[in-house]
Amino acid sequence: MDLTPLHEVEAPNDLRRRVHRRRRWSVLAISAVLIFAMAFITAQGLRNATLFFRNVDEAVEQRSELGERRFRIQGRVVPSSVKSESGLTTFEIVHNCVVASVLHSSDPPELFSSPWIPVVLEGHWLAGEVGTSVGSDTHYFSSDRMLVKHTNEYASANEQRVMEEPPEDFLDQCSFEVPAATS
Amino acid sequence: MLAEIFLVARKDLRVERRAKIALGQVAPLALLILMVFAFALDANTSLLERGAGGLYWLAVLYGGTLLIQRSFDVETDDGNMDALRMSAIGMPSLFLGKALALFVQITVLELILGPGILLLYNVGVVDWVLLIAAAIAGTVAFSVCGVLWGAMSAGLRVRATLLPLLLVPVLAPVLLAGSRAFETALGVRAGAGWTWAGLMFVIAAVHTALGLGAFGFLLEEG
Amino acid sequence: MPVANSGAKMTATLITRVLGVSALAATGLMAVLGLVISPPDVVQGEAVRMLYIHVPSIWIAYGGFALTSISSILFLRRSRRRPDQGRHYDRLAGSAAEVGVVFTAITLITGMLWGKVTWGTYWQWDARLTTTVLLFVTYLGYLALRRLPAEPAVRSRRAAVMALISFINVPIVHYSVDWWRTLHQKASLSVGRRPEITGEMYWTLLYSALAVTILATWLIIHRYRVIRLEELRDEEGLEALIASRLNKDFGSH
Amino acid sequence: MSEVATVVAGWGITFVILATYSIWVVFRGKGIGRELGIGETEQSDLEKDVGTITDS
Repeated sequence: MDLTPLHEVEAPNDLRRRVHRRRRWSVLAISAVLIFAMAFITAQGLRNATLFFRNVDEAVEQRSELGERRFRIQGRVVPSSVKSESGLTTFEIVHNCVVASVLHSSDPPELFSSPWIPVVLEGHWLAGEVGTSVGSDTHYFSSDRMLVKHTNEYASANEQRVMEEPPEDFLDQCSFEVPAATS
Repeated sequence: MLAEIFLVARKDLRVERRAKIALGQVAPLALLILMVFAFALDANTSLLERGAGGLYWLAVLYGGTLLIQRSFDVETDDGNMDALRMSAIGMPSLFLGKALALFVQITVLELILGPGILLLYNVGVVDWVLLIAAAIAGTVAFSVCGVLWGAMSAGLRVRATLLPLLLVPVLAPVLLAGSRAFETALGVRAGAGWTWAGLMFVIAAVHTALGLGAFGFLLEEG
Repeated sequence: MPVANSGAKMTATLITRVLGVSALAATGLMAVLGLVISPPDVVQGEAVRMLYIHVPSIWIAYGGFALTSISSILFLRRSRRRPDQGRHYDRLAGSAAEVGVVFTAITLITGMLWGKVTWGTYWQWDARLTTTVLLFVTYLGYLALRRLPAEPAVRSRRAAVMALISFINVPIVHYSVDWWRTLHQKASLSVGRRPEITGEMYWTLLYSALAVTILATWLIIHRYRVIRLEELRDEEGLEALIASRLNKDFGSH
Repeated sequence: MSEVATVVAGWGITFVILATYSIWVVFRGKGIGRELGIGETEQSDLEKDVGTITDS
């Protein structure tokens, strides 16, 4: 006499399906975690690999390995250093308390005249004794293409904030004084 | 599952071996493209050397697209799709099997293009390990994306133009990463070659996961 | 008012007319606020007025693509259970994606013009610009896939899968400015960060986002109805064709 | 291009795109509706509405 309840006959199949389903989910979850981890690591690496520009401090540090290769450099324009003469503009840019001299050989965009504006320059290092606001340097940056990198800070022109001052926290940590604009 | 994958891949490769499209037509065409690039850049050696990585992957993209198209034309031509659907082969196996077959075909294409680049563009390899790793990563990404998007446009009347339109935006990051990694391997650019190779593996992994989940939806009929 | 019938004939109903009129009024007010009342920027001058179109447009585009993805998931779930179900979600996905593409195009165009006056260049291959143009092309491909001559059920299912895959790019576009060094500035507003934008400009930006949302909602509803009409037309055309075939066959016998 | 010209061009192009797209959507709906002959009886009634409300 068979006394086994009917629903138990179904059980093994049911159980297998449930186990199967759980295993499928765990496989999905594990692969998702793996993919995210890989993506994260790659993204971290890509940060350095897709260098749209080098900041001034990095460009100065890597000067010997860069040689005369073309690259983009980013820094804020020191207002008092801008001089314009027969199509050539010379000025200094600063980032992380490192200053570099620039000789730029085309018309700068309109916004270039705003004090402490961040710019991205395309060009290369050239040897030459130049004086900067913090001392003398053995190289200057020869650029022929200038992009103004405006920030996501917006302020009404009516407020007349004093923009001749360097942006907050920007030069506080530096050991030198950058002269303010003389406008 | 592994047996099924090999079964599908072997079927595709056998069809291909009989028709000899990959070796007989696509590979010579890709080599021709390498020549035309040289004409376009006026055989400027330094330009060709610097751009060799990018031009290589462009040629792979072009040849690969043709192979992907073919891989699905074979299925849809005589209603093979219905036969595959009826067979007990699971959709994930079908997806991986077709990807494996495409991987083999594109590898053959690259084995012809690679020496072509080295000889015609006069470049030398400084890092063989990176070169081979990047080539494998790129090829995996190409074949996986290829199967996914090939299925997307399979059997449609305008697939010849639709497939590249859908495929190129997806493969653009692969193309970018492959070019950068090759430039490092060929010694024309110092930089994070391994990171770029890693990016291609990530893209391949993401599309494998998507493909395993979505392939069934793409092939379902009506 | 023949409201009940006009819903099918014209694509307007009372609700969409109200919505349409308010969209018109809202965009008008947006133009006044953005072009006249809001102040010029201290650095950028008048060029800052591009902000009020450029930024809300890409928000709407993100929203449209998100709607497309959600509808696509719902469509796939519904149509898996019953093949004739879920058409509603398919139409919603299509109309939202099309509106998203229109607003992505507006973002790109205004961005290029804005870039020319502030950066000094129309285009740079930085991470934000590159990923945005890839997003645009991807969804153009999606729309192309939707328009193909094919069996509607097959086409819709493939389009839904493509919508899901394509959405991966949206967060990449948004966070590209944080993940990589770009010429493009960081996100204008983001959660957990004090907006670095003064009051009048901030409110104008938020208001513009609202106005553009109303407009986009109106557009998506209308586009949805047009897709429905197109489907009706195709079905009717098919029936007419079958009918004429049958007539001919009977005639020849 | 000056700042003002850029702003005018940007806003102008945006409004042209949005207006064109809106009009296209509305008129395509009307066109197909007419083709299908849905709500034919209200035709004249609605045609009058077009002038005043214009489905904006």
